[in-house]
Amino acid sequence: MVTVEFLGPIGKEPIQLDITNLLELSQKLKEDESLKEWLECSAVAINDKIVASKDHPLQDGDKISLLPPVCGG
Amino acid sequence: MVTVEFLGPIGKEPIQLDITNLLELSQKLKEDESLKEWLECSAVAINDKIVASKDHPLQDGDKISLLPPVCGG
Amino acid sequence: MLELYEGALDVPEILKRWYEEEAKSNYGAFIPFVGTVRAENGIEGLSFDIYEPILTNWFDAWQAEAKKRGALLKMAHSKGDVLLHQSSYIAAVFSPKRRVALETIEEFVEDFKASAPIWKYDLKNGERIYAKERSTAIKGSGILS
Amino acid sequence: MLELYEGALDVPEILKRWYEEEAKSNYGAFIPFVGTVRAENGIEGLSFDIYEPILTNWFDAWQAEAKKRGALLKMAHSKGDVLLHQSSYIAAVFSPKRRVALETIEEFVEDFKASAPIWKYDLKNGERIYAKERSTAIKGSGILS
Repeated sequence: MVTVEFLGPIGKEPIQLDITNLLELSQKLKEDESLKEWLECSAVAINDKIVASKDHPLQDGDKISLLPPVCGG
Repeated sequence: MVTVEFLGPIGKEPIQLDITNLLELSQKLKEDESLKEWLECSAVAINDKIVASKDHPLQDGDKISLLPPVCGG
Repeated sequence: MLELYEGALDVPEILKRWYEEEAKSNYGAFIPFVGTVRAENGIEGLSFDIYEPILTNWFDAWQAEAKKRGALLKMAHSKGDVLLHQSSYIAAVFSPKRRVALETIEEFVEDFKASAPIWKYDLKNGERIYAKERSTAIKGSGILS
Repeated sequence: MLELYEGALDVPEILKRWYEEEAKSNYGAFIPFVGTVRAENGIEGLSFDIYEPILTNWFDAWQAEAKKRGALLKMAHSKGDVLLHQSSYIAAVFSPKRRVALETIEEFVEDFKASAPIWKYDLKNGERIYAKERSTAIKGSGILS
């Protein structure tokens, strides 16, 4: 099981999923129509490290975060 | 008559000269051997405006300033 | 050296403290960048969400880069609401050298705008509205789409 | 907006005052550059001569340029002796926009180093020694040679 967090303005509670890579995560999240616009513009972090590609294995207990466009300052 | 000031580290008292342009000033100041190194590296201001060329007339009462290399901050 | 505050920053206090902390560190240049909420578009203020674990990682990586340059970074940012003409952000560099300080503050502030996991909302008519059109997608965004 | 002081600057006081002076001016970015005397080459401190009429003209021309960009400049500098780890120089820009502020502080500080009529001396063994090798000839120098 992995935990998926939706940060900032996405405004969705964390979910737990039984998946083993980001490709599966992508497929799962695409089922939620309200996430469509966010998937296109959000970065993905695994255990608080941003990853650059979908070809990434997941391990039991991993925390995945979706980061929508930022504007600090 | 014009007044010539020597700023910062040149360390020379102001002088008064009866000249009508900067070419004459150059000739006069070159007579002072101690000024040689300063003439090469100093900028010239007439009435507190820096001038870019020696072809500059002078009027009675003008104040000329020699500005050696700077280092503020 | 990364300080997060609920609400607006006390800019004079922070600048004084940072300056005095490094008074004997032999840095020749100190450049803070202070960001203040402007009155525009009829907003009452701004509000910020911060994801601290990634912000800390981002800041620590920048601190390591600054150290290679002989420099030191400090940063303060607000969480929650910050009203008009209050300040929400200070980034500062200390460096022995003027050029390094000028280049580092510029790169640091620009990368902050592009990468730091902070989300900004306009406070308008009592609502908190995500400033989407002013926000920047982090490098590598969209891999799940 | 150009302040000259005998001896070292009270940096926290100046930064606080400038920040508060512009607190309601609706500038989004404030960037001060603070210059501090470093311990190096065995000096006891630095000392400065300033020719105020030309410094004022130079500053006023820069203020007019900043105004065209929607920005505002402030500057403070020491006259006379400033000891190790004391500060002698603050240049600051206020601007509605981050990019303008970053570009203006860099250009302003670099032109200051190249053009402002200020002469620096090392204080060493009780003597005041012109820092010739660290100084820059003003553009147009040498026309009398």
